[in-house]
Amino acid sequence: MADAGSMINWGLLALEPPGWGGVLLAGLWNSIQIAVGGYGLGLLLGTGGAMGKLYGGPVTKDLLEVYTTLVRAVPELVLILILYYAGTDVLNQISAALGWGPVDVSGLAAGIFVIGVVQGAYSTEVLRGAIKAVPAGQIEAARAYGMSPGQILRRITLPAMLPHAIPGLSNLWLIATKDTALLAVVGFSELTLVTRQAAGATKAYLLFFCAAGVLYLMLTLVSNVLIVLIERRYRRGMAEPA
Amino acid sequence: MTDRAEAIAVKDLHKRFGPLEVLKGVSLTAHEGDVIAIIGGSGSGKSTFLRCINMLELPSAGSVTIHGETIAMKTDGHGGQMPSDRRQVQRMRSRLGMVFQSFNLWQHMTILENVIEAPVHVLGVKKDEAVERAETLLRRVGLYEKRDAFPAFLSGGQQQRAAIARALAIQPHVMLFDEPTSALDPELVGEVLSVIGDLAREKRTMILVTHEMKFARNVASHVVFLAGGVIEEQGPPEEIFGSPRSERLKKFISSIH
Amino acid sequence: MTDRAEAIAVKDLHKRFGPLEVLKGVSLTAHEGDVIAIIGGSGSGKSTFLRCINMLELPSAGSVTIHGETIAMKTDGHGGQMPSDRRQVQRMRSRLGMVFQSFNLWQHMTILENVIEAPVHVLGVKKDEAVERAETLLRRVGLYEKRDAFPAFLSGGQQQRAAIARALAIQPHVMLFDEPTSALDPELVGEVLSVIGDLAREKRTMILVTHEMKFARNVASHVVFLAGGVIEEQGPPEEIFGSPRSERLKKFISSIH
Amino acid sequence: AAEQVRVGFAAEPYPPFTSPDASGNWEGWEVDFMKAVCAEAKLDCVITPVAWDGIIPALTSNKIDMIIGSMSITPERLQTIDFSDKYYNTPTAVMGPKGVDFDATPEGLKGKTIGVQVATIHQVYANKYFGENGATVKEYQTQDEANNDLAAGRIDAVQADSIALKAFLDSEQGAACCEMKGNVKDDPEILGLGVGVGLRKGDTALKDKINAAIKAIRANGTYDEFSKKYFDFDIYGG
Amino acid sequence: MMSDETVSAIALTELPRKESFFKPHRIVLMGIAALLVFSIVWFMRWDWVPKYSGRLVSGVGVTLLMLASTSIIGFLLAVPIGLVQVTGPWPLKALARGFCTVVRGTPLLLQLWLLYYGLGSLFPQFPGIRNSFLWPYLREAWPYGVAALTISFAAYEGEVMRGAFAGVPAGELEAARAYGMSRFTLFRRIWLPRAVHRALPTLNGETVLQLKSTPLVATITVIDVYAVVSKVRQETYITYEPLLLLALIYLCLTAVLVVGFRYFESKIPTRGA
Ligand SMILES: Nc1ncnc2c1ncn2[C@@H]1O[C@H](COP(=O)(O)OP(=O)(O)OP(=O)(O)O)[C@@H](O)[C@H]1O
Ligand SMILES: Nc1ncnc2c1ncn2[C@@H]1O[C@H](COP(=O)(O)OP(=O)(O)OP(=O)(O)O)[C@@H](O)[C@H]1O
Ligand SMILES: [Mg+2]
Ligand SMILES: [Mg+2]
Repeated sequence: MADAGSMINWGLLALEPPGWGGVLLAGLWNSIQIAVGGYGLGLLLGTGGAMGKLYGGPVTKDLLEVYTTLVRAVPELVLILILYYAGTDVLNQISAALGWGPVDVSGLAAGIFVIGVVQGAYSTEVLRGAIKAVPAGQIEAARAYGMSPGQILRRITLPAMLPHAIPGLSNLWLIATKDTALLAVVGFSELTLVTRQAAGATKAYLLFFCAAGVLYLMLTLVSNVLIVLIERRYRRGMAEPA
Repeated sequence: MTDRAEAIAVKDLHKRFGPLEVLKGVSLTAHEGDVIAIIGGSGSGKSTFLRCINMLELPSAGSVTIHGETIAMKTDGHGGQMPSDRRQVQRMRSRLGMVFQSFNLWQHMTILENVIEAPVHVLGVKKDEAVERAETLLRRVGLYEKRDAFPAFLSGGQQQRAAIARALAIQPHVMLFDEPTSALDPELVGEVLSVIGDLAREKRTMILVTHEMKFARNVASHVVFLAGGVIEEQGPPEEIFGSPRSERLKKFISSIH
Repeated sequence: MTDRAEAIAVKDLHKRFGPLEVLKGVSLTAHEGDVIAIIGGSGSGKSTFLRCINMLELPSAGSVTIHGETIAMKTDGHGGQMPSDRRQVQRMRSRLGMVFQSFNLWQHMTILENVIEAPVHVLGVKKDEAVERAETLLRRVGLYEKRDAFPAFLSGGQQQRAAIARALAIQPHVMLFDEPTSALDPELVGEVLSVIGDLAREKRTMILVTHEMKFARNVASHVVFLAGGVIEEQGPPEEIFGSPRSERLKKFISSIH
Repeated sequence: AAEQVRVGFAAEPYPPFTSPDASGNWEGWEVDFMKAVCAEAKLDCVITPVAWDGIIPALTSNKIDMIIGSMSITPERLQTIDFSDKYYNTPTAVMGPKGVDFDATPEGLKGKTIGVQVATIHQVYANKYFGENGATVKEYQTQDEANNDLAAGRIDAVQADSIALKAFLDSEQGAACCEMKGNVKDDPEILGLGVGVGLRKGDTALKDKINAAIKAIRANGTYDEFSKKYFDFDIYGG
Repeated sequence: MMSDETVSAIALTELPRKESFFKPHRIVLMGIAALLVFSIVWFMRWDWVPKYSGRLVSGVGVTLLMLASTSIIGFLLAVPIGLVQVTGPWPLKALARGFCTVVRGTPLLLQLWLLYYGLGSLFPQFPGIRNSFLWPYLREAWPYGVAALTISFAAYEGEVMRGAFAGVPAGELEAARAYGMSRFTLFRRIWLPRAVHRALPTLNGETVLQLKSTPLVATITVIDVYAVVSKVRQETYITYEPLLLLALIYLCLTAVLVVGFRYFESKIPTRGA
C-alpha cells in the first residue's frame, strides 16, 4: 500500500525517464494527430454527405440516411470496435481479391479512419443544416448571373453556410479530441492508454489521470480560444452583434 | 415596332407547374432601348415569365432569343424541355442583369465584393478593372461609402440599390427587374425608383415587373398587361392607362387606384 | 373627489434609473369604481409608474397604499429603498391584476391553467372552485372553447383576452393595464377594447395606460397626462380632450390625431 | 533485409513478462524471448501493442502477424488460430490478502469474490471450479487491474499464473497487502498445454521458423541465459 | 457551447419519417437490405445466441438501469447547476461554470478511470472508510460508473439548463411576480417547468448521447450489455457477429428513447418558438 506521500511524487511526471512526462506528451501528440486527421476526414465525408443528402438522387439520399442514422444511434465505442476490426478486414479482403496481398494498415491510419467515419456522419448533419440555412435566393442570384454549379458551390454556397456551420463544427472538433480516448480500448497508444500504462506501472493512478485530464483540458481551452477567433472572422456578415 | 436591333425575343412561351398552366403562349420582343413594364394581377405569371427568360424556370414550350442567339432546348423525357447546352445558358444569363424583389445579395460578401463577383468569376474581368468599374457604379447608386459594409447592415433601399449596381456590373444587354420595390418600406421605395428612372432615361433596355403604376406610366416605353396566362393587352403607357380596351384591364386599373 | 373608498393612493412617487430621473414626484388616488387613463408621450414614464405601483420597479422615494395598507419600505443602503417585508409585497400584488402589453401568458400551460394558476398557488383557492370561476371568466371574454389550448396557438387578441381573464381570476381590487392593445394587429384591437369597456361599465377599478385616445375618452372616468416626469394635467376626459389647458397637452393631443 | 513481422503485445503491463517503461520501451522476459527468437529466425520484429481482448481478432484481421502475450494453448483457441510449440509453462496459483486464511480449493473460495483476467485460461478454470461452487468470479481486462483491486480490497482473491503473481508480490504494493494461497489443482484440459506463440491459421512458413528458433535457443543456451535474469527456476516446465 | 442545433446533429433525435415510404427505389433497396440481413443470418455464426440470451437480457437491464439512474440524478443536479449560472452569487456561478468546463473538456473514459482506479484505490487506505457501512458499495464497480456518468450528464445538461433558464421570457416571470408569487412558487410553478419544457428537445438528444456513453462502464467491470458481448467474443472467438448484434441492440434502444421523447414532447405543443 503506497503511502500518501508517494501519491504526489511529481518526479513521475518528469519529461525524461524515469519520469513518464515524455510518454504522456507522445500520447497527446498521437491523440492530436488522430483528432486532426479524423476531423479532416470527417469534414470531407460530411461535405460529400451533405451534398448527397441535399442534391443527390433518391438512392444516394437513402443510403446516406442509413449511414447517419446508424452512426448516430450506435455508441462510438461499438462503432470503433466494428470499424477497427472490420474496416481493415474488408480492406485486406478487397486487396486480396485484387491480388495485391495484405495491406499494412498502421494504427494511426486505422484510428483516423474510425474517428473520421464517425465524425463524417455528424458533419453531414451539421453541414446539411448549415447549407439549408443559406437562403435559396442567394443561390438563385448566382445562377442568374451565369455561374456554373461548381462555381456556385465554391463561391456562394460553401462560404455562405460557414457562419451557420461554425458552432456545430467547433463542437465536433471538441468531440473528436475526446473520442480519441476511446481508441484506448483497442490498444492504440493515445493519451488515455499511455496514462493507464503509466499509472499501472507506477501505481500513481490519481496523479497520472489528473495529469492527463489537465492535458485534455488544455487542448479544449486552446481550441476554444481559436474557435472564438474563427467565429469572429466568419460571422462578420451576420446581422446580430458579433 | 422600330428599326433598332432586337435585344430579346420570346416566342410562344408556355409554362406548366404540374396541372397548372401559368403561361399559355406569351410572345414579346424588346428592342434596344425599350423599357417594357409588365403589369397584371397577383398570380398572373409575371414573375414566372421573367424567370423563364433567363431559365431560372424552364419553359414548357417556346423559345427565348437574346441578341439574335436562341437558347437551344431539347425535350427532357417528361414532356417538358431543358436546355441542351448548360454553358450556353450560363453565357446567356451573364448578359441579363436580374434584380430580385428580395435583393438576394450574397450575405457573406461586402457590397463591393458582391458587385465584382460576377464580372471577375463569370466574365473573367481582371480584379482591378472590376473594382474600378464597381466603384463608379456604386458612386452612381449613392453607395460608395458603404462599399465595405456587409449587406445585413444596410437598409432595404440601400440593399436594392446595391443589387442594381451588381446587375449593372456585368454590362448586361437587358436588365430584368422583378418588383424591385415591393419588399421595401414606403419611405425607401423612392430612392430605388429614382435610380431605375435614371437608367430608363439613359435608354438602357429593361423589362420590369412592377406594381407601381405611376412609375410604370412615367418611365416605360411599352406596357404589357398579363392576365389568364396570355398578354391581354399591350401598348404605349398612355394608351394602356389612358384608354384601356379590354374589360379585364379596365377592372385592373380601377382596382389599383 | 368622491366619497367612495380609496382603492389606491400613490404619494409623491420618484423613480431614478441611474442618473435619469423618470418620475419626479407623482401622486395619484383612485377610488373604487374609478377608471383612470394615463396618457403621455413615449418615454414619459407611464409604464414605469404602473410598474412602481406593484413594485415590479422599486420606487426611489414615495409611498404606495392599497386599500388603506401602505407598503412598508426601508432604505437599501444604495440611496434607494426596498420593501421591508417581501410577504407584504406578495400579498399586495395578489390584489392587483396586471395586464401586460405583451400578454406574458405562461407558454407551458393551457389557457385554463394560466387562469387558475394564481388563485390556486398564490391565494390557496381550491382547484375545483378555481376551475369553475375560471370557466365563467373565460366564457365572459369569449374564450371558453379555447380553454385547453396552449397560448402559442392563439391570436394576439385572444391571448390578451386570456391575460385579462387571468388578471380577473384573482378578484383584484384594482386592474392595471399597460398598453394592452399596442402589441396587436389593428383588426384584433377591437375585441380586447370591448372586453375592457365591459369591465369599465361594471365600475371595476382600473388604471390603464393607453394610446387609444378615443377609447380613453369613452371609458375613462378620469384622465392623467404624464409629461416630464410629473402629472402635467388631469381631469375628466371631456376636459382633457375637449379643452386642454397646458401647451404640452395641446401639442400632444394634436399630434396623435 | 529481414522480413518484417508485427508482434502483438497486450497493451497493458504484465510483469515480469511484458511491461512498458517510462521511455516507452517494452521490457520483460517475453521481450527478451522475442528478441532471441527473432534474431534466431532472422525476422525483423516490430512490437505492436493491442488491447488484450482484441488480440485474436487483430491477428485474424492481419493487424499483427503473431502474438507473444503469455497466451496459453487451448483447444478453443486452436479453433480460431494456430500456435507454435510451447515456450514456457508454469503452474496456476491463487493469491489473497494477508491475514485471511483460505486454500486454493473450491471449498476455500466458497462465497468469496475471485478476480481473473478476461479471455484467459484462468477465467475458464475459475468459472468451472470456483464459480460453480459458490464463488463469484469477476473478470478484468488486465491482470494489473485485478491485482490492484485485490490490494484495494474490492475482491478477496486473484487466480493467475504463479509467476505473474509472484512478480506482483515482489512489488512494494503487493508485499504490503497480499500473499500466495497456493497452486490450484491441475486440469490439463483447461490449463494444459503451456504458452505458445499465437499465429494465423495457415501461416505455416512463419510457424516453422518460430518452432525452429525456439528449439535452437533452448539448445544453444540463450533461453536459459535470459531466463536467469528473471527466475531462479526452470520456467520451461516439464 | 453546445447549442440545441449541435445536439440534434450529433444525436439521433428524430427517426426517419414514414411519409411515402414505399417508393420504387426503396423497394429495391429494401430487397438488397433483406438479402444482406438474410446472408448475415444465414452465413454468419449465431449458434451462441441461445446460450447467452439470458445474460444479454440482464446486460440490457443493467444498461437501462445505468441510463435511467444517471440521467435522472444527473438532471436533478443539472437544475441547480444551470440555475446558479443564471442567478447565483458569483462564487457559485464560477464554481458551476468551472465544473462544466472541466467535465466537458475531458474524455468521459478518463473521468471514469480516474474515479475507479484513482479515487477508488485511495479509499481502502482509510480504515474509517473500510469499516463504514459504505464499504460494501465502495467495493463494487457500479457506484463509480454511476458517479462518472451522472457527473458527465449533469455537466452537459447543466449547460443546457443554463440556456433554458436564461431563455424563459422575462415577461412571463414578471407576470408571475405581478400575481404575488413568492420566489419559490415562481421557481416551482413557472420558471422550472418552462425551462424544462424549452430544454426537452435538447434533453432528448443528450439522453441518447448518454445511452451511447454507458458501454464505457464495461471497462471498469460493470456487466452491462456491452460487457456481455465482449465476453461472448472472448469465449467464442467470434469477431463480428456479437458486435453486429450489439449494434442492433443499441439501435433499438435509441429508437425506443427517441419515440418515447417524441411522445413526451407532443404533450406540450410548441409553435414557432
Ligand atoms: N414553383 C412553382 N410551383 C408551382 N406553382 C408555382 C410555382 N411558381 C409559381 N407558381 C404558380 O404560378 C402562378 C403564377 O405565379 P407568379 O409568381 O408568376 O405570379 P406573379 O404574377 O408574379 O404574382 P405576384 O404579383 O403575386 O408576384 C401562381 O399561381 C403560382 O402559385
Ligand atoms: N430598466 C430601466 N433602466 C434604465 N432606464 C429605463 C428602464 N426602464 C425604463 N427606462 C427609461 O425610463 C424612461 C421611461 O420609460 P417608460 O417605459 O416608463 O416610458 P413609457 O411612458 O411607458 O413609454 P412608451 O409609451 O414608449 O411605453 C425611458 O426613457 C426609458 O428609457
Ligand atoms: Mg411575382
Ligand atoms: Mg410603456
